[in-house]
Amino acid sequence: MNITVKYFGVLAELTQCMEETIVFTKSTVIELLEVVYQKHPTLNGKNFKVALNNELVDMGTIVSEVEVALLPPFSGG
Amino acid sequence: MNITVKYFGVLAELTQCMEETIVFTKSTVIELLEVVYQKHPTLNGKNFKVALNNELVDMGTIVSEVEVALLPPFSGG
Amino acid sequence: MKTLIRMKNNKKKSVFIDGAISSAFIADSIAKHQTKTSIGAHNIFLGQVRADEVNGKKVSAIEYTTYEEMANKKFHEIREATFEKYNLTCMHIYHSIGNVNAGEICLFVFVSATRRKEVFPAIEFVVNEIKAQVPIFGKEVFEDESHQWKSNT
Amino acid sequence: MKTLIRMKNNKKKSVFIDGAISSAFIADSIAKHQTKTSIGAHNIFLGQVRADEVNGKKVSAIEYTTYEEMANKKFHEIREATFEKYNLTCMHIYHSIGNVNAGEICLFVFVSATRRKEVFPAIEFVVNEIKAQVPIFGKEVFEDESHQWKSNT
Repeated sequence: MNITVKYFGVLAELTQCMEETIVFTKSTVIELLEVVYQKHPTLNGKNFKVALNNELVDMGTIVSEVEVALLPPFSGG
Repeated sequence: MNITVKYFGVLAELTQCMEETIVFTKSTVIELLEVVYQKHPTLNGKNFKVALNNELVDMGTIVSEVEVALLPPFSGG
Repeated sequence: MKTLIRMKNNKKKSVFIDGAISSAFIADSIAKHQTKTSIGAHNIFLGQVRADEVNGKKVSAIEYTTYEEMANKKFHEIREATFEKYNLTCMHIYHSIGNVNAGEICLFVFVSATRRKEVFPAIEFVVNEIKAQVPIFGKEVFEDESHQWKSNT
Repeated sequence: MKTLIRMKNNKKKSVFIDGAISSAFIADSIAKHQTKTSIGAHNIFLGQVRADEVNGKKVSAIEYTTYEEMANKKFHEIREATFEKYNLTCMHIYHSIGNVNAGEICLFVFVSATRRKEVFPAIEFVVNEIKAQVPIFGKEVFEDESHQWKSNT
């Protein structure tokens, strides 16, 4: 399926991309991230969390949403 | 000695007086209050504290200051 | 106006303000801190006069009086104790004297620090100390002009 | 302006404000509460951008971005949780998006209650939840236009 991957903060800076479509044939978040790392080696070793449907999820979660957000450490306030 | 007694809040209302001079020949706060109660029977049973030199004092304290303040419960803020 | 004159004469800032504390005064106080760029967090407490109902009568205003000399001493002690306990950049206290209508502001406490952790316990400490230590007396005036004396609990 | 348009379209208040939060905006928010005469205590937290020095360079501004959809959901959850935990009359949260210069205000949290005891723990809870839960990202821009990414600790 087609996944829209969104990058925020330092991640958008590193990938020079705020949003892109990735064709994804596997199932879990970690498998999606493997594709992402291959496209954007600069993300390797960076600290971030993944949100599906506006909630943080862990690496083993099945990618059921078409929109996935990669979120660096929060720094509001 | 001549003591200036100051009344605040409800006490000023009850005595109809904000400040008066009392000729005082004894020594402690409780002895001063006996004179005050005699002048102002309406103060009997009222809840208040006494300040000398801007500090609360207890009944046995020697009246060393010429200004004594009678303070009802605080209600600032 | 009395406040301004008092400030000039004493060469120190007065805590007392005649009547209600306006939102414009609060805004001005906030704006003055924008040059202090080591500050990361402000906390402001505002006391507002409630239109409490007592035996079917509504409070329309509180009239505040004070034993000013002792009050100023106590405010000074509270200031010192707060700076001793908490790592603050600055602190301001203003309290109304005279008439403050229901819905208007009678107490304005403002603390600022580099980090937010300092401001939360500091503001609570200052407000509680003011209520407990400072000889200020509030007369609650009802709509029918009768009144009762307020007491902090 | 963007904020106003968004408010009208969505028929609900937005948390996000473009650029710094002005003291006039804060004053206006305070003044609007004077008709709510069951309120006795307000507590306001303001986050201000610090001109921190890092390796001899000074922060001149923070540029905030957000994942707005998730942020709005999290703000809503924080609101619900706060009203659940504390007996508040009302609560407002505003956070800057875009550029905020050092000394300017980027976060404005406003809680009000009948009694003061409620507002102190409530304001701390809200501020800490915002910092921990809401996807907002601050880029600290230095005077020489280099930058670093901020991280809440």
